[in-house]
Amino acid sequence: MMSEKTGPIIPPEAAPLKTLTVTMAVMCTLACLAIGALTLINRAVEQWTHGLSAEATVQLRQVQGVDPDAELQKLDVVLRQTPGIAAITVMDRRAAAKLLEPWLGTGNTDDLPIPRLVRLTLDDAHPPDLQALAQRLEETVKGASLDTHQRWQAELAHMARTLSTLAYAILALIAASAVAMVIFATRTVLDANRQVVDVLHLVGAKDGYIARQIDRRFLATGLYAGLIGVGLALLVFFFLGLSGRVSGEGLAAASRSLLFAPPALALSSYAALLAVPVAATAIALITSRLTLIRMLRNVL
Amino acid sequence: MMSEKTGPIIPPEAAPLKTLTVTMAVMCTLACLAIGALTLINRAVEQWTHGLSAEATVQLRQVQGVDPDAELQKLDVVLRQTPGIAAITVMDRRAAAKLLEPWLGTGNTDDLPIPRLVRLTLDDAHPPDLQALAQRLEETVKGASLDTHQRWQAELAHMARTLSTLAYAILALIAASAVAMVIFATRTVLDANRQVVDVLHLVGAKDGYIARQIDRRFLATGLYAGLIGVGLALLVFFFLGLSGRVSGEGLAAASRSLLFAPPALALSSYAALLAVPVAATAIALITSRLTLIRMLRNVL
Amino acid sequence: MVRLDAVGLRYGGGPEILKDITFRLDPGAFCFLTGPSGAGKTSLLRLLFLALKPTRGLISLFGEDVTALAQSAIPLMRRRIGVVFQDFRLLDHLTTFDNVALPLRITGQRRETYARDVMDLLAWVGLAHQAEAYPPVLSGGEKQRAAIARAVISRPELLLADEPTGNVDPALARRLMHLFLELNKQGPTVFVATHDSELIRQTGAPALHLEHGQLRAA
Amino acid sequence: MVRLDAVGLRYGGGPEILKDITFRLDPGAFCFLTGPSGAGKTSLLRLLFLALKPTRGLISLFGEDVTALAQSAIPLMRRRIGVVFQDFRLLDHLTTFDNVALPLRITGQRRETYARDVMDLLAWVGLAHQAEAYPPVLSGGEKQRAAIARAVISRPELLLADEPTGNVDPALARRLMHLFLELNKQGPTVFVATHDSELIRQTGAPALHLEHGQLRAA
Ligand SMILES: Nc1ncnc2c1ncn2[C@@H]1O[C@H](COP(=O)(O)OP(=O)(O)OP(=O)(O)O)[C@@H](O)[C@H]1O
Ligand SMILES: Nc1ncnc2c1ncn2[C@@H]1O[C@H](COP(=O)(O)OP(=O)(O)OP(=O)(O)O)[C@@H](O)[C@H]1O
Ligand SMILES: [Mg+2]
Ligand SMILES: [Mg+2]
Repeated sequence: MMSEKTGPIIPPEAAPLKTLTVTMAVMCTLACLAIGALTLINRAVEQWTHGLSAEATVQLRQVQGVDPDAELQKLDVVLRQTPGIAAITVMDRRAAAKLLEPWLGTGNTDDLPIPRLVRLTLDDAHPPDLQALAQRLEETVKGASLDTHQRWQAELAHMARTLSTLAYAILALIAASAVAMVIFATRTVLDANRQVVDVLHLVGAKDGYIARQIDRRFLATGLYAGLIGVGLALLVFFFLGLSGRVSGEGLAAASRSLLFAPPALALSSYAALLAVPVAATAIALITSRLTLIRMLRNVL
Repeated sequence: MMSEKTGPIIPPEAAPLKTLTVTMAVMCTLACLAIGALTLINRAVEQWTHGLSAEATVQLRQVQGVDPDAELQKLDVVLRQTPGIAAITVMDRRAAAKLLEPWLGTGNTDDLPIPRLVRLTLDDAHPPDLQALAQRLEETVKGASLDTHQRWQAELAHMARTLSTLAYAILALIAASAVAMVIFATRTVLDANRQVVDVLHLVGAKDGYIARQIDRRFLATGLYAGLIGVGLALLVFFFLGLSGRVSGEGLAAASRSLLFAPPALALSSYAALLAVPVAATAIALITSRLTLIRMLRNVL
Repeated sequence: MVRLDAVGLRYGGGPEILKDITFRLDPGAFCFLTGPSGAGKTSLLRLLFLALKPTRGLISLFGEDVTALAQSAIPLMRRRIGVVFQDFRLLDHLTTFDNVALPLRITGQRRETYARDVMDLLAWVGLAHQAEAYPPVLSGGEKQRAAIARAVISRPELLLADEPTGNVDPALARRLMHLFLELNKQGPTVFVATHDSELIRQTGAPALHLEHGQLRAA
Repeated sequence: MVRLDAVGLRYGGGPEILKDITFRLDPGAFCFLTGPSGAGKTSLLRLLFLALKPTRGLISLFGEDVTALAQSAIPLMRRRIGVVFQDFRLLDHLTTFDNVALPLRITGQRRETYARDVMDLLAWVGLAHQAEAYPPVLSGGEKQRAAIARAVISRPELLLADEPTGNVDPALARRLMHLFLELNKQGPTVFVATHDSELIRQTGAPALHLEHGQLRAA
């Protein structure tokens, strides 16, 4: 007739912990979204700045009364003499015209004096002195100008910095409010069980023993909340990935690239996401334990 | 010696309510950010689509052996004959060249055969049959093509829809989790005060009386949380507004435009933000009252 | 006033605690209830203040059938009954004064109208100096006296007391019983569960004995 | 065993509840404590189980000065003392069995090692059939017996009991007092606060009387 199980020392019905689980799960979802955004921003910035700083473009406008092919020859000579340029690619008319398409339409562009574009691949280790090169080109080749993408780079860097700051601020806000919530929840649990704690003290239980009975729950809460949060965030990325057209750009493509990146990249982004439940568990456990020890010591 | 104040019938120390206040304040901040984003998106979409659908552009490429000015004359005649066009603006060479600047550089463009652009302002009420116009232009004017911006419009609309959906989804998520949190918090408060509620019942208090003692607190909680949330969100917008360059585009400018819009616009966006504390208060009050009434009825 | 007819009670699927209880209390009666620990005295009182529904049988209070009472009528019926709980059931966050005043306060009365009465009653039970103290700092006997004061403050028509003198010394117990008798003379019916046979003897009121679920005159 | 020397106690800024209390209990003693309600009996017992520090004076337990005890040594000292609280202090979410077993459980003992002892003790206090019941469904007397069982389960060297028979009938009270006497014969010192002068008379043990903050032999 007698049950063989002993009951838990702290009552199991823990509504404050349910509230905490829901809240922390939502927080974790948002943290994951912020981390996803950060990953995308960092990855994009890396690609852009790498691509941009490793490249420059020379533009050769047609000047009335000057033979473009002769100028192109001169340009070629100058570039080959410049140290630090790894490769020189002369874009053909079609490629150049394609870049102008938004402005000129897709019609026949044969009869237009499209400027010639020469793409320079720079030697990463020993980049050339671009300013000197620009001056030299201006002096020697008619209609040539060097575009180092530096303005673009500055713009992009500024935008990326703003977005990263925002993402980090959101992460900090979330972490801080998680700590606050765990403190409040610990207090609530302790207040709700003040009588139980009193009795445990009076029959000779040590503070550490009582704290262990309680913060076990917070460990579970943090872990659950974190896992639910990651799951929800992955769902969000997945549906965002579905929502756009398959070949599309922007949010949808970005979400897809997060989910289905090449193994090395995927590993790092999934690791970043899995840091969320780990952090949630750690925050829940450490915060509640510190709060408990401090509060229990204040009771005689 | 005797104090003249009667104590509150439900104990005032309400840790679950503090947790709820913090949580709901964070939720409200996020809701305000989402609403801000929605406002910006809607306003931008309105401007774009209004601007785009009220406009079309005719592009007149230079064709070898054809006098561009004569073709421009022909174009003008055709356009004037078409009903539904409110105004015709021929962009001068400089304006057209400016649009091509990213490609051609800022140098001397006099010697380039820049295509001529003619901007059409359409009659909103009776728009012209753009398809027929396009065909007619192709037949009569050499090198002319009509750009109705329709592809752009579709792209923009799609992006805006995705973003709006995301924002609404976030708002729904926030509202749903707020309801869940209020329910849990109400249960916690009721559980923590089960003995008090029992005694009140036993001395003859009615359910409504008991519920009023409790949900008063939730009203205050919802209101505080909402106001804190709006305040935090305004701070975020303010700092975002500061972060960008004064003449810059993007996030910073957008935040500034939210904060310092012309009176009519500002009114609507501030009203949308103030809906947040109202909604938070309503959610807190109604949810807790319904939960209370249901739970109190289940106690004999 | 109080009429029980073949009342039976079991908790959940357990044994029948009360079997075929039939008795009546006339208006103005004063009656004790005795019986060994666990006999069901508290359960019987719980039936009378509507904290419990009988498994079978009929209970009527003030001439009304309790089992047929609408949910919304229960609070009003409870206001006509004063109860001293065996475990006191004071609210820890209210002062002794506020605890005693609770039955008046929940009917919407204002402090000014009842402050005098409450203080007089506290003085009678010897708690005037503890009016502003909170229950956790009261001694066991002081809590019990506060619980008694709360039960009688609203001048109920029926007063139920469950072991109201278990935590006070014999002299104080007699004093409290005197309060009940005084009150009883002014009209209310009084029904007191107690283990204290000495007190029953001194009071000289009739007693019912509850054992094995059956009630008989002691 | 227990030695108090010129102990005084006041709560906060209130009056002095205990004044110059000086007494000792020898190992193996059995002693009652009486006094009117609010005299300070519970306060005195609280001093003895370290729930309260005296305002002045010296308390020593088992030969150790309690006021000089390190915070971390308090739990170990408390495990040598069994207490029956006036208000029981059972944990509502644990069964009677688990409540009684609590002092053993918090020392890390496993259920197998104590299950027999606990059931035997529950049978002695007449609660074997309620082993799986939770305190909220116990009668007042059953709770009191569970509280007594919890106080004695760990065979404490000092047993403090605060009004341990206020909720049981006289026959059961004698039976419980018999348990205390049995236990006392095996070594422990027993100190019982009670209002029941009949019980003191029957037991024939010495009694101390507390009134106006002063202790004297009754
Ligand atoms: N809510 C409940 N659920 C199940 N059993 C209950 C409940 N309340 C009481 N009991 C059981 O019913 C029996 C009678 O309890 P009750 O409290 O009426 O006894 P009592 O006569 O008041 O005893 P005492 O003198 O010890 O207070 C006891 O065995 C008790 O365990
Ligand atoms: N924590 C506290 N703070 C302030 N005053 C207290 C506190 N605990 C008890 N008192 C007061 O100290 C006095 C003695 O209380 P105590 O509980 O020791 O009395 P007692 O002798 O056990 O009485 P009883 O027989 O009624 O249980 C009472 O007046 C009580 O109000
Ligand atoms: Mg009882
Ligand atoms: Mg006491």
